[in-house]
Amino acid sequence: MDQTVLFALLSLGTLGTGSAVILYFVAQRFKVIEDPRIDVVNELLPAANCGGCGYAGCRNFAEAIVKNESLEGLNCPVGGNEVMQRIAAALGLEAEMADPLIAVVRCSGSHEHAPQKVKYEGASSCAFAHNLYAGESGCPFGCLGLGDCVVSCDFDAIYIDGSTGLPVVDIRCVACGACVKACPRGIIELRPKGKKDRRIYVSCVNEEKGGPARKNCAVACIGCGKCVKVCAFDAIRLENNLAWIDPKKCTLCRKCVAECPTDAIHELNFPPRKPRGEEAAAPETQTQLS
Amino acid sequence: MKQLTISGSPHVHGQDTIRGLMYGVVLAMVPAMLVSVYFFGLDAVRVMLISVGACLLFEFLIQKYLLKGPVSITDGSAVITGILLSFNVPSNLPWGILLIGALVAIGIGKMSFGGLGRNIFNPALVGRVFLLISFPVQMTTWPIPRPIVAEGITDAITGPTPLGILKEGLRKGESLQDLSSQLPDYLTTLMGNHGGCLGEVSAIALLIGAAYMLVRRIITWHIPAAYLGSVVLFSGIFWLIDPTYYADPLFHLLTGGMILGIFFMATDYTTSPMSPSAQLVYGAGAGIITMIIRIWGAYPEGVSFAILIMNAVVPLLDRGLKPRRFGEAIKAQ
Amino acid sequence: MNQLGNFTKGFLKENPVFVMLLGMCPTLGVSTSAINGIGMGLATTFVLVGSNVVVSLIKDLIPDKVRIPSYIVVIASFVTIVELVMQGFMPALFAQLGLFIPLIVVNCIVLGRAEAFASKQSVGSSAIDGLGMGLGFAFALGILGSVREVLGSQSLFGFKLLPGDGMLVFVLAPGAFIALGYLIALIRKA
Amino acid sequence: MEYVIIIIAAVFVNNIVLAQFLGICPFLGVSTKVGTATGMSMAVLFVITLATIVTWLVQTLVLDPLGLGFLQTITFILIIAALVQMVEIILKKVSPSLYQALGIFLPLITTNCAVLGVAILVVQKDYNLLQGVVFAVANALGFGLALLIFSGIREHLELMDVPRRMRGVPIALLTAGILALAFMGFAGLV
Amino acid sequence: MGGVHPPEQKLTAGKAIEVLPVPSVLSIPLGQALGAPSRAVVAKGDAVKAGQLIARGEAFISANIHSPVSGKVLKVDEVIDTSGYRKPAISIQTEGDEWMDGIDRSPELVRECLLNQEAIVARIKEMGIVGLGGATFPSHVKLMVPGGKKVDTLIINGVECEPYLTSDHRLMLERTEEVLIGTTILMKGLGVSKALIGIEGNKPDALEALGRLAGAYPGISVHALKVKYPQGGEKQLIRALTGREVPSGRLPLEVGCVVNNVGTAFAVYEAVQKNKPLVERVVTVTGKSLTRPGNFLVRIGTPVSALIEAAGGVPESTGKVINGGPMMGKALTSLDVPVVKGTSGILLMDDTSSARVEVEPCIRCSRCVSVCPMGLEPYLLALLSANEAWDRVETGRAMDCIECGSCQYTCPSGRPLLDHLRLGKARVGQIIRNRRN
Amino acid sequence: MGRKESTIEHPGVVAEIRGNTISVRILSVSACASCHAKGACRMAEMEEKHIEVEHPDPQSLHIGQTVTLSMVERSGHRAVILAYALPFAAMLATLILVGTVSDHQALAGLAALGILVPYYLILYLFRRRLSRYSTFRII
Amino acid sequence: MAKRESSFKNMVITLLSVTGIAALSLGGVYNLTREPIAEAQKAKLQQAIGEVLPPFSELEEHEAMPADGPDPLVFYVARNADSIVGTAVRTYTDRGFSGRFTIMVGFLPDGTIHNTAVLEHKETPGLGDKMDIRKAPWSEQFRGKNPAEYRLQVRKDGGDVDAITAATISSRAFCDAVQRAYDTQQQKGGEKQ
Ligand SMILES: Cc1cc2nc3c(=O)[nH]c(=O)nc-3n(C[C@H](O)[C@H](O)[C@H](O)COP(=O)(O)O)c2cc1C
Ligand SMILES: Cc1cc2nc3c(=O)[nH]c(=O)nc-3n(C[C@H](O)[C@H](O)[C@H](O)COP(=O)(O)O)c2cc1C
Ligand SMILES: Cc1cc2nc3c(=O)[nH]c(=O)nc-3n(C[C@H](O)[C@H](O)[C@H](O)COP(=O)(O)O)c2cc1C
Ligand SMILES: Cc1cc2nc3c(=O)[nH]c(=O)nc-3n(C[C@H](O)[C@H](O)[C@H](O)CO)c2cc1C
Ligand code: SF4
Ligand code: SF4
Ligand code: SF4
Ligand code: SF4
Ligand code: FES
Repeated sequence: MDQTVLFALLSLGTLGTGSAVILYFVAQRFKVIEDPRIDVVNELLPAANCGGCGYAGCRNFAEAIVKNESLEGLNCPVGGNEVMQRIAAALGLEAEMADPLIAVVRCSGSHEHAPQKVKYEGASSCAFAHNLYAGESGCPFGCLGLGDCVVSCDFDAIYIDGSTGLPVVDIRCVACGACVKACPRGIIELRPKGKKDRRIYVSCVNEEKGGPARKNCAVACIGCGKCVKVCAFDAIRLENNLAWIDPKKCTLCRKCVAECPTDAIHELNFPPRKPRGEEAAAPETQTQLS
Repeated sequence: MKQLTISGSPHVHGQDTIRGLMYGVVLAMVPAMLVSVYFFGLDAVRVMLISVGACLLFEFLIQKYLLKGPVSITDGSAVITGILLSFNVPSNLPWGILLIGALVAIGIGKMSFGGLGRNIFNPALVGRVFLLISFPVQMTTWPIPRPIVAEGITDAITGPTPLGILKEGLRKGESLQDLSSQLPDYLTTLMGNHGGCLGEVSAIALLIGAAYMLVRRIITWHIPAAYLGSVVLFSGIFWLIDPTYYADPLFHLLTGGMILGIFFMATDYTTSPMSPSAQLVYGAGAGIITMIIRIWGAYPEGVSFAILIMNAVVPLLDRGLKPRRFGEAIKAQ
Repeated sequence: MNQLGNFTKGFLKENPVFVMLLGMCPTLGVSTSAINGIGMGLATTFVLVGSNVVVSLIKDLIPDKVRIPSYIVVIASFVTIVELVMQGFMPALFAQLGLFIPLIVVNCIVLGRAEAFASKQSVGSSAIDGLGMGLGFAFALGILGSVREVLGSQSLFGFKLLPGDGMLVFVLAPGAFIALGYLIALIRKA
Repeated sequence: MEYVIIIIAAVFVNNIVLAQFLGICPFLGVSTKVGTATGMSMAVLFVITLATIVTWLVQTLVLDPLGLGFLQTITFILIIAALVQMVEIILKKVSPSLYQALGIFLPLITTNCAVLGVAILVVQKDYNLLQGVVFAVANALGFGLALLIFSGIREHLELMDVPRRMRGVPIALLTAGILALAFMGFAGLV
Repeated sequence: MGGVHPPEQKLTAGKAIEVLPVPSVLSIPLGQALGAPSRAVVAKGDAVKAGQLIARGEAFISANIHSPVSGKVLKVDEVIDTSGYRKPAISIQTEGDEWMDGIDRSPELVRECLLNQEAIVARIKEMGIVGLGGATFPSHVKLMVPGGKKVDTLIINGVECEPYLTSDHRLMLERTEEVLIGTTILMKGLGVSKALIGIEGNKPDALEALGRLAGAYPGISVHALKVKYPQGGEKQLIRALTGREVPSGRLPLEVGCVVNNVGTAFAVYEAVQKNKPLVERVVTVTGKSLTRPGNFLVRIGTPVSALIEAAGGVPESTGKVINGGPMMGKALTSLDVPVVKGTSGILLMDDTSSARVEVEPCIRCSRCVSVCPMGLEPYLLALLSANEAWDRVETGRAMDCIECGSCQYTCPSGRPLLDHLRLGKARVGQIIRNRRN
Repeated sequence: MGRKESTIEHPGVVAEIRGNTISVRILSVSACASCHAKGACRMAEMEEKHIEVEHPDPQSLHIGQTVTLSMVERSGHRAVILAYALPFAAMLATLILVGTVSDHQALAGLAALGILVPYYLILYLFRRRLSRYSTFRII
Repeated sequence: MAKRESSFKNMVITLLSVTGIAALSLGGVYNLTREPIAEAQKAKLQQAIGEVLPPFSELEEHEAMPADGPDPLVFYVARNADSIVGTAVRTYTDRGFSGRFTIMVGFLPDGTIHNTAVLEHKETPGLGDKMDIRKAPWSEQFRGKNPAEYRLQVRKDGGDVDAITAATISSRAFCDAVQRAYDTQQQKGGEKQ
């Protein structure tokens, strides 16, 4: 054998053994191999890093899923059931089916219904305006229209409608909840999307008594309680002069909508109403009930 | 009574506006512009027009078509960049190169960072240094000033800048005394009748503008004073050590765009620090780096590089040298 | 993923330089001209393919805890081979690429591929993966090199496109950063 | 004087990051927090110095006498990898609390191309040990300087509305480019 | 350090204090003083006399409220406050002008104070005196120096550095002796022998008037101060007069000072010497287009609209009505809101003069840094606040900001710096409170 | 009011609870791994470390919970000085000293490496003192 | 096949064998490339000498210290039969823009410069590197000049050499190197040492 090769063999061999010894001790203690399933799960996640799942980012969520060994209570709102199912399949777990949610803006104090009384100038920030004053219409609960929610949305799913001055949520919404956190007035709520996107909700968060509420806004909930009475499913709760419809109980029968004297209850994506008296027999209602 | 307006306090606003300040700077540069036209003739006008026009145009195009945001070319900042860029090039620079300079200044130096107020580096200097390194020949061929009144407009002859003469001479091993015959005297450098960029020739015109900016409080004294002071100190020490090899402080101050740099470029708001103490350090640092480059570096003048380097340190200075906080000096009794 | 996909993803979708931002040092350091860039890219490709193949061959023989050092040895061997061969047969290019040839060892693309791909896949797909990634790297370096060459010296692959000197900055260090910055901005999905 | 020249050259004129393109990954990766950047620079200073001494000794005491110069790459990389790990083990043994504090404060120090590159350069330049160490220290300082300046800039830019496409790596590269441009002013200092 | 100099606009400096007629209905908010709201001790339908206690301040930092008029309690309910939110308040229908017994309403001077220290503090507390310099901090609390602290100086704040406002100025001119006697009482209440009265150099008449009489009051000296805003800020004033700097996050007590407004001194005089609770105050009603701007002695609870009526009615061009001065005052959403103890002025501004300038990017001109009297970096804090980097807002000492508005006033880019800072302060305050718990 | 100091934060997972001492697992990643491509480039540069933290209310935590550790930045700097800066200085000093005295380069190099042994030994002797400095909090 | 367990023995064995195999194969490759590498290095020198001198048949090599430099110059005396065709001098300068560069200068027996070639340099690409004939024709001006009457200085310094634009420093250094070669050649270049 060539001398050079011999030397090479010797010195590299020594070195190799040396590093083996060092690495043995290193490995003994703290070398970790990240659970490869984290990568798998991470790949399946939508990489929106929006935090809607309650974790700092998609990867943290993936870690949590793998560590948890169960999908209970874990949900990626962006990917929805589809993604959760795929993750479940990949990990051999059961996915919980979550009702898809969507952000709902509970204020109808448009320029028309709640006329502007004062003009605001200053930082374009609802949070600041909320600390400063009651709002341009005078309603201390209503939307300030400066779009903190819009800024917070990573999905461009919410925008301010110029004609009403109110935010509108569109179908891109993945229910990440960022806007809910951003709104200083707690106007936005995540509610089930509903079958065929049909939803009924009280579009107001004003807790004032009827009089004052009405004074600032024509379509405020005045806490009269008529809807509570008319609801056959005990789905409506009245607290602090404000009605709230529990989506778990609501059957979308739409009785309350008609009953509300201020039109504060909104229905979305329903077919036009049939003449009065027939609605109890409407086929949609039937399917909803079953 | 109309609708009431509501907003947080304060409910009144001072006189200063961006436009007011920016056009104030432009006004302060007018004397130097006039002198440059006097010395370099129509060429100076050509260079200034192309430079300012190109800066405005590129800013407009980028804001409108690339960033698709509001267009704010009227705020005056691009005009300043344009004028300063033209002040930093020789008057015979081909227009193509000038366009590249403007594109680099505005496109790379300013808009890539998001535009006014967000850039780290002085845009005009980014453009200038980019050109200097890219086109060393064209950027260092200096026409000799020939007052239009005296000669009319002819093809200019070229010649070196005072600092160029100095650096070359010293490299050849000549002493300052040998060189003094070639170097312009102080009066000439003060008035501007020597080779150089448009804006580095006449110290007096620049000083008039600087005084105007100081009086109108467009700029504060901190950066210029520290810059000036450190240059004088640094060059003074070396001059005292060996006056045959090191030029005197006044020579350094009056040549190589030092005045332009000190008062118009080191003071750029966006790229200079915020607190007075940080401004002093910034100015002093720029002065020292300028002198290091001038004395030991390859380039005869170092103002542009020094300011750019200090620009990079500004975030650290801002972070480390805070304004004196109320209640900090005197500990609780 | 099919073999073709394995091969092509390195070019744009998972381009190691433009998209994954790996191996920045050689990318910036040797892309002064198109030829240098491609030369470096090919050298890296050789190391990638070679080490990927060997790693996937021996993957089951290696205990987990010495995986990394073993891979390093394998990779370093291939690098040394490239070094010796280039020195012998392409001395001019070797002189140009200089320090960056031995530094292929620490190029994250190489170790990353060995670790993330070859240690799990078959020999064939590892080779193809290595080839794809390597060529993607070469492709990126070639593009950056071309841009810098065209802007910096108004030539491409050594052929003068226009008389004159071009913008020297692009031959020098600052131009490398600036050109790469804009290329990445251009290619990334905004 | 000789050492002064080595230091000025390595820190300013041929800055390891801005002119030689070594250690770009950590430069782009860690440099968003000033505190971390200073810590990181210190750690790199130590590791580079240590690695330079060891590799120099190996080169002059083992490789050169045995005519094994061609094994440089492979031995250096193994040595450096092992050294970095060893420092960690020792620290952990010596003072767990120190080790824990570092764990939170700093990213891991790795065998990146800066460490390997400096070790190889020292040999290439035929430096004796003292020169080599001075060179290594100067380069580490240059690395630290670049990292520090850059972390400040990045921290600042994070609050700015940088255009979407330019955010992150592109603007970082661009800034590095302009910084390199500015540093060219030091050309000819040595 | 820092400061700006906005145009002074003291239109009403020469207008003597007029007594405003008592309105027929008043509403008196329960949360007038800094600290916890007071609790109503009257109910709907009760008859009250002027000066009668109608709400008691029960918390440590809280103040009593007395009826400013005689009449009947209409309701104890909510009214819209200055910001448009509803706050609890007592509404009273005026009937006659019958005062509680023991209240001396004659203009006669009572120089000698016979009460001892505790009695003075107790009287001030009972009479519901709060600081009239703007913060409405219950005055008796300031006089109760906690053990271990040593106060050696009382400072009387006659700076009135806000443009437009002149109520303190008039008070110093027209009730000079009363202010001085009030000061002596405060000194006694605090147990100090030294009082410094600080007045900006732009009020030479007040300086002269007080200076002339002060000689008769041992320990009191009057000082002219440089004209700049916010010279009247407590910490700035203490430094200007004593050279001491209140450390960040601490009270003036820390440097042995207590600061009171001249109006407070006057109210203390009336409370201690005349047994009169704080039921009226001097309010400047001003604005460039007002026909009859002036200084009025107003009962607390009077609607702002009545006040403006007395000054000539709301001009057509009015765009903003401000409770306070242009630098620190609060814009009103409605003119139905009542005057409260802290109302020092009502300022009507045109659309044009109060409109915010167009917001442009910060050009880092550093003007805001150089004018900030607290040595903060408003541009940075505002930026951090907009980026929701609350921890850095906190380490940047946003909580030191006195909300003087100098930064926003001076910013050439028209940036809403103080808006962002206020938000930052609110959030950081919350975070700090959470951390404490 | 305690003034807030700059802190460093790091996510971790509760691994063990022993009385009031919580052991938190953190993943330390390499410098380059903070770039977003770590998925593609994951070499050995990831390590798990265990950090011991005192917690007043261990009941509120459970094993596997994600927590954030926070440490005052200053103790990070101090750790860097002890772990890296001082040994570096010792190394350099020895090298120069031995190098100039003996004029034997290899010897100087070996001595410089050798000085690390006593240095770390000293550090070891002081480990109890040192542990006082680095304090972590769970937030 | 199952992964091997990470026992100490296994690890040592694995690493030993991996490094062993690596060493063997590298040694092999090294032996294979040793020749070509040496060839390549020699070829470069040969080529340079060929470029700067007229055709020759024999070459003889010796070193000489210059009067004003720290390191020796290398002289390659070329002969055809017995007559000296010329001498190639491997010379250097430390006054380059980026430090030392080495060039080869070929002198005819009468001292006339036949040609020059750049061996190694670190001058700036695009500026200083124009002294390399492969980059620019600048160095052609030296051909056929005899430093006895041709002043090896740039025009700026009063010589006869046109400097490379914007690279006067490199040009000056180039002249310095050529001058050193000429001087040394004149003094002791002819004879062997
Ligand atoms: C919680 C709190 C406690 C205070 N305690 C005292 C005190 O004990 N003594 C005192 O002189 N002032 C005290 N102050 C009042 C302040 O020093 C200051 O006078 C008040 O906040 C109004 O100041 P301004 O009008 O400058 O904002 C206290 C203030 C606050 C908010
Ligand atoms: C920016 C600023 C400006 C102020 N200007 C005045 C002023 O001009 N006159 C005044 O009496 N109080 C002024 N104050 C309030 C004082 O800080 C302090 O609270 C007051 O003098 C304390 O006295 P009081 O408790 O009797 O109100 C100002 C406060 C701030 C924050
Ligand atoms: C980045 C950079 C690289 C340079 N490279 C060279 C070079 O390779 N050769 C050189 O002579 N000068 C070089 N220079 C120096 C300048 O071009 C110098 O001004 C010039 O050599 C002297 O001016 P002149 O040749 O125009 O008379 C360089 C300067 C810089 C900034
Ligand atoms: C006092 C002052 C100095 C300025 N100096 C420069 C300058 O040197 N270069 C430049 O491009 N713009 C300058 N500007 C304009 C503007 O601030 C600059 O382009 C910003 O850096 C753009 O963000 C200056 C503006 C002012 C007010
Ligand atoms: S609208 Fe709200 S909930 Fe929907 S995606 Fe946007 S931020 Fe998330
Ligand atoms: S819904 Fe809330 S956050 Fe959105 S604009 Fe209205 S007030 Fe602002
Ligand atoms: S930051 Fe606060 S204290 Fe400073 S100037 Fe602005 S408002 Fe005044
Ligand atoms: S005054 Fe305005 S523009 Fe100037 S630094 Fe402050 S915030 Fe920026
Ligand atoms: S490639 Fe150089 S540090 Fe990563």
